[in-house]
Amino acid sequence: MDLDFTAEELAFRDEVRSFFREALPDDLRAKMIERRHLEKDDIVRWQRILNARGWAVPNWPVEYGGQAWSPAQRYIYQEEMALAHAPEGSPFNINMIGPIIARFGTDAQKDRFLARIANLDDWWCQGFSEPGAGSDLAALKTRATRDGDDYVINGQKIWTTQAQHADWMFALVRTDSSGRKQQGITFLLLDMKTPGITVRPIETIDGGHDANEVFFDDVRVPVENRIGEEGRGWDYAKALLGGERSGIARIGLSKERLIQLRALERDLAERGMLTGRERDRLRRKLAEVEVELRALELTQLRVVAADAHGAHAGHAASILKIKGTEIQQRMTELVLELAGPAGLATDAQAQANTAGEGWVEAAAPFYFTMRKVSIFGGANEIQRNIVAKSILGF
Amino acid sequence: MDLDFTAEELAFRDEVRSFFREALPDDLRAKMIERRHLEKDDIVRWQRILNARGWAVPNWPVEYGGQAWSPAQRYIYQEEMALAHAPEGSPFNINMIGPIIARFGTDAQKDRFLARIANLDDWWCQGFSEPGAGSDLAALKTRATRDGDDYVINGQKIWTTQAQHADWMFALVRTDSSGRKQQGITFLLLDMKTPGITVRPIETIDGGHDANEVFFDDVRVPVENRIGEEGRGWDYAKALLGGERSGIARIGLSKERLIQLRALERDLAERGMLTGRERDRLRRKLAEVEVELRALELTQLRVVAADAHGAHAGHAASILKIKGTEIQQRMTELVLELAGPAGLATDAQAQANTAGEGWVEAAAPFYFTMRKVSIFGGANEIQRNIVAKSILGF
Amino acid sequence: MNFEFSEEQQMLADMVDRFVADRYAFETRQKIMAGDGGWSRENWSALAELGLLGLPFAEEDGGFGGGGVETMIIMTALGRGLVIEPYLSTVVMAGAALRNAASQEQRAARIPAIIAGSHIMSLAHQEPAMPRHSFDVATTARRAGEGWRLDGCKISVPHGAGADELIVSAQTEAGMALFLVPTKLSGVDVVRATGYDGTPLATMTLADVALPGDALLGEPGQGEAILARVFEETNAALVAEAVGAMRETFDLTTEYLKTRTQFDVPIGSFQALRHRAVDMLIELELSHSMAILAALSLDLPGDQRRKNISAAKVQVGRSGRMIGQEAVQMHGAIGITSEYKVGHAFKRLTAIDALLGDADHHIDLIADADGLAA
Amino acid sequence: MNFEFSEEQQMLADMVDRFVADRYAFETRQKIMAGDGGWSRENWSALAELGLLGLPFAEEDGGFGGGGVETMIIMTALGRGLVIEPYLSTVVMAGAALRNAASQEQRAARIPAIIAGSHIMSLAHQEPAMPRHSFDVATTARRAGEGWRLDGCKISVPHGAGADELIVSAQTEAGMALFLVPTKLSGVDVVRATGYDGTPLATMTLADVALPGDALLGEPGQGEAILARVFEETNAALVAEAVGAMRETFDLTTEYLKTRTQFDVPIGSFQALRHRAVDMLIELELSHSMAILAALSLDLPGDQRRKNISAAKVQVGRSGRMIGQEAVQMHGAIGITSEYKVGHAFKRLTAIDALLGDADHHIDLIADADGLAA
Repeated sequence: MDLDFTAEELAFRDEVRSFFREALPDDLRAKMIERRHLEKDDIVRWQRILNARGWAVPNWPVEYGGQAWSPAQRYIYQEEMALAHAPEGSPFNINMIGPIIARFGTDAQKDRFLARIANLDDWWCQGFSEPGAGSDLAALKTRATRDGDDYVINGQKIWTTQAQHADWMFALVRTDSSGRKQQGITFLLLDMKTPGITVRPIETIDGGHDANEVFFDDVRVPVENRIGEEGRGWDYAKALLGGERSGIARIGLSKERLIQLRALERDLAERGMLTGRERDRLRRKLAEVEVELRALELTQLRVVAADAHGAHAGHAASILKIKGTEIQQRMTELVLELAGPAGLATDAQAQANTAGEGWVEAAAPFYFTMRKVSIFGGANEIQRNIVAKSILGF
Repeated sequence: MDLDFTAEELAFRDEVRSFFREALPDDLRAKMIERRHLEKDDIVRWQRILNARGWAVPNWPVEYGGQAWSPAQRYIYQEEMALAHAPEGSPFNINMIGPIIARFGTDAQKDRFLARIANLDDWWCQGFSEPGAGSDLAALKTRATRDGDDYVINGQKIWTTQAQHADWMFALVRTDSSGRKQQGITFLLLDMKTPGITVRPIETIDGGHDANEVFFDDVRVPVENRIGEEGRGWDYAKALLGGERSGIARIGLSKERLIQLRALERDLAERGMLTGRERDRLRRKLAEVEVELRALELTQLRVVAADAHGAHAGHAASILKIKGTEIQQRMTELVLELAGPAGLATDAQAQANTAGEGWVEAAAPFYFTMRKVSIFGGANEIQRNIVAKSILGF
Repeated sequence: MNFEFSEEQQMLADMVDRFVADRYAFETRQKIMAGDGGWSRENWSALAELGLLGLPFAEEDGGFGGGGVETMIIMTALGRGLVIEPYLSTVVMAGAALRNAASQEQRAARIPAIIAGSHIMSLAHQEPAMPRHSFDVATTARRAGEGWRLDGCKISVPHGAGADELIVSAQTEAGMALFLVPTKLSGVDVVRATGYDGTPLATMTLADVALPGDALLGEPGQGEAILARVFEETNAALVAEAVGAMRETFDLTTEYLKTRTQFDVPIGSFQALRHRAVDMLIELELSHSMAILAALSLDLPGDQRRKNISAAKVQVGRSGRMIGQEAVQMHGAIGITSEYKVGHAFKRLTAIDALLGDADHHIDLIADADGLAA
Repeated sequence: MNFEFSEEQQMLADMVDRFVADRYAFETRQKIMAGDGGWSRENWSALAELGLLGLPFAEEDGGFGGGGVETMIIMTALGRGLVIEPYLSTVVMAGAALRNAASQEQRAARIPAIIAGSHIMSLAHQEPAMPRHSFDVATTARRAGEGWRLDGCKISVPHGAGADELIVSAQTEAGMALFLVPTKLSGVDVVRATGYDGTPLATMTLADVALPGDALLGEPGQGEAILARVFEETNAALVAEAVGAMRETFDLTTEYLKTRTQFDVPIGSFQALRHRAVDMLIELELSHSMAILAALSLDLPGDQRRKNISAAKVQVGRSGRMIGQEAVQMHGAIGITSEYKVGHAFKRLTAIDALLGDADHHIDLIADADGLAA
């Protein structure tokens, strides 16, 4: 038993670290540190830098551009990326539709899409959630009716992240309503330029516009854009959702934030903005969350190591997700607490109020937007249901 | 709107306060302050002092020795009793079986029992819980079969508090298994000296022996000892359990404990047993719990006032119970924290360890035993079920 | 001991509830916020016509002589509606400064106009790089003949941009003092910002602003004492507002639990959510009790008054966070959209905790005072 | 990075698990506790025969040279069984003092006997009226010729009553020092008490106790440094023991949720309880991870070692309380009876938090050190 990385892993970490340090454009780093909004172009730019290095899609099969990294290497890669303040890239492209097409797609689909997904030539969005089907994903109602070589789609998706940027959508649609609701779901790829698709932005409480409604009005999708068999979409979606375990707790991100929190606390204290007792209280809170984060990191590493040995605890991903999101949310509370009443103003003018400290006006939006991490990607209630079933057997 | 007691209420409070101060024997007060175990005789002695004053059973109808006090007066009485470190007396006698007999008993039962209950000539225990029926009280299986003028009882009760002292038990027994489980339950009064009754003590983790199992082996109970009608026992039990709302949160008790906690903290600090930062931390925790206690006290007073106006929120008692027990338990955590590692030793020898500070060795048993307050009297989960049904309607 | 409203208070409650119900549907509020200035002068006039702007002022000043309970009634209703108009700034906060420290002439020149709805005021105290609970302002006021010259910068002034006059804290040679500063004066620059809770804020710069002698509120050196009192009254009002926002949040959440279906049943049938809803209700009821305590404490002696109001602020700080977060979580994605009221209530509850001392700060005050008991 | 046991470690784990399974059924434990002395010399001999008492001692001292992981393995298993024998006192705590500070002669005179199971030792440091995390003892050691004279009173000495020899902290002119004190010596009085967790404790008084020169462990003035190291090793062991007790508690609770029926269904079908059981599992897994961290930190440089062990103690302090309280609550009344294991695990978890610095204390240490990072 030991917690040390091997010499090879350390060498890999150094390689990744120095690459990130050199390759990440300064303006992107600055935006990330101040938690400012990233434009689509920012993400694309970075993804292409990674792709040129061969690291855009390390989790994919090697034949499609992936890296045959060990779980430890993937963990290191993600951690270093976060600590370097590098953007994460599009999870829809990298973690979701890419692996799905690589695993379940036809050769034609692979040829057509995979390289463009990796290079972010096509920006993908995920069409799963519907107004009547949130945590109960399989209750979706958007219908696809076969008409010759096309499916004709009518219905609505909601909470579609960054659909406003998207060139393509992967979507679950209902092709059959006769059986159990998990049956009769089909997995389709939609060109977002297809006539009949309307995207309506949804503003979120942090002032952002990442979420959208997407309406389908007789949208025709060629059958060749179907993944796998008709009616088996639920299986493909489940494969996709259960896929990634080494990054789900977002340890690297939280570590980077903790470093920032400590620096902010020190800075405020040095400038006389905190009383001794306020400082004492904040430092205790930081220590509390750091202990939890360290414990979660080690738990994550245990899962990573078990994965490397081929041992899988079915509910591990859910536990990592629950605690990881709780820690992320706890940290946003602490940022908000550090900002204090000066954090009330969140628009451009606020900049003037806080001597150019971008983090102050970003604190509250960050707190508000991060409420979503315990809702999206399988709400924490759903994760608890999964774990409970696993430990109780019913 | 005002929070002041009326002049009459203030006069009443003074009267109660000076009575408690003068009438409570010093040895009892000392035992209570150090949370030492009270003997049966201690409780009996105090109850008779109260009874002599006419205050043993203030919640009963006046004709049986009660006082026609307003809810505010009852609240004051309970609060003063706690602040005076007076024992609470037997809830089974005073709050449960007395009111039940007064309301549902025959004249013969009233004549036979009520005065003796008030004077604690008879010590009563409650035979409700069974091994297979905890929170699901109505699932009880102890059978009573009619045989001439007797019921013949077979079965078992459990968690019977102070059955070892009891002269009588009021019990729920099953006289019919054919319908819904709430039906077919009968409410009986059992002389504990009846042949066939065996009491086995259960030791609890605080080292106490308050709980018991009680076994019935062909125990004959005359039909005249039945309360009300056969098969309607569930209704009488419900009337009993929903009865008392002004004391359920035990505010007075918690206030008295908070005063003690503050005194202990000050004393330890003065003797150099706490560092400045430990002190700061403890004082913050005391302030936190005091705010909650004050909020609960005012909530209790709102309920008391609404009761006086005849307005009843059905779930108010459950809310008071949940939060009241949480605060009581929180305080025992703080006592334990104050005791520190010196609180490890809990027996007589420990006395030598802590310079005669009885509270130190009592801290841990108090913490352990108080886990029961969220379990007994309708577990907090059951209380939450009740409130949820009330607010959601299903 | 009496928790019932008087007949007049009940009429007041009904009136302000009706105002919110009739004029403050959530969609209306969103339109008001998106409009010029971020709040509605029309609504303000309506509040004036109802007499609500005069409530806490003395009868001799033209008001109705209302006390803490009346303000609690109004603020609770405004909290339910997430009302964005400058009631807190003008009537409660600036109003408290006038009530507690202004001369008869100063009051006569302003309070009737406030009551009529034609004079908007607020308080400008917070500064950049000022410790959060400090009275130690960098803004200066120099004697200049009969009058004063002010220099400095104020931030996060609630409703500062639409205000006619701001009460500004500044250092004089004799200690901190408060000044009445018309926003139209030369040298005053007010730039609008927006709070995350929708409150229009302002940044105010004062560059050698000339004020007459009667712009001084109270005496030099009295600023801290006046502000402390103003903050107490404001906190009592904020606590009541929070209770209104919490009750609205709780009602919306239970309604959602009853009507939203997942896995073919209402989500309110899931026991984990049911129990959490009960915990929300408990927090709400405790907060409600503490809002009453705060309202009834305003006339108590200083020490007990301060402690009670601190305790109330602690309770709503803790409860508001819990209720806001839980409501959002139980709603799921809809809870974090700007198109739904719960997210806005969550933001306002977050702001209320941050304003004038968060729960942790007030716990420290209580701990320092050896607890709540007298 | 490797979280697998070596083959030898796995064999050790299997062996000690089997010991607990075979000899430490809950009813057996209760009988042992009720018997003379409160623990079983027979079991102690069995542990000696299995070689477990020699595990952490160096091979040159007759031990097996085991490290933190081996102690973690043993303590986790003992924690599951709530084993009451003096492993922690003798092998971990007194053992650490001998390993870290004793001369070759001192070790040779004791460690083989410890390994053989014939020498019981413990540490006597705590005193009445001593601040809880202090090294500032009132017990004194005066030079007397070649030897020493000790006076003082020690409390809460774990397994002190059954011990053959106690390591006693005392003030000398040159600072605090540790002394090896046979309990049979004239002037030594050891009176048994009982800890709420079942651990036999003792109060020890020393009245002009004469000790030879070689009773001194290390040098005068080194006592604090030695004790600090001893407490670190003990805390790492306590953390592992806590994880064992938590896992047992969790397993018993999930078993109860599956089998206990109320309202005609297993109580594990109630979602509120299901979700709380999941939170227990999360706490357990986090604690397990931190026990590994503590075990692997014993050979790190001082600063990082101390912080990691403090972090682990924080985690098990918090998790142990949560798991213990929740397990009792979900069991209902049976959870607080002495006849059922869960209540005893709850008590031991409570004691572990209280021993050698509770979670709050260790959080302070981490905060003072600017966090866990090097």
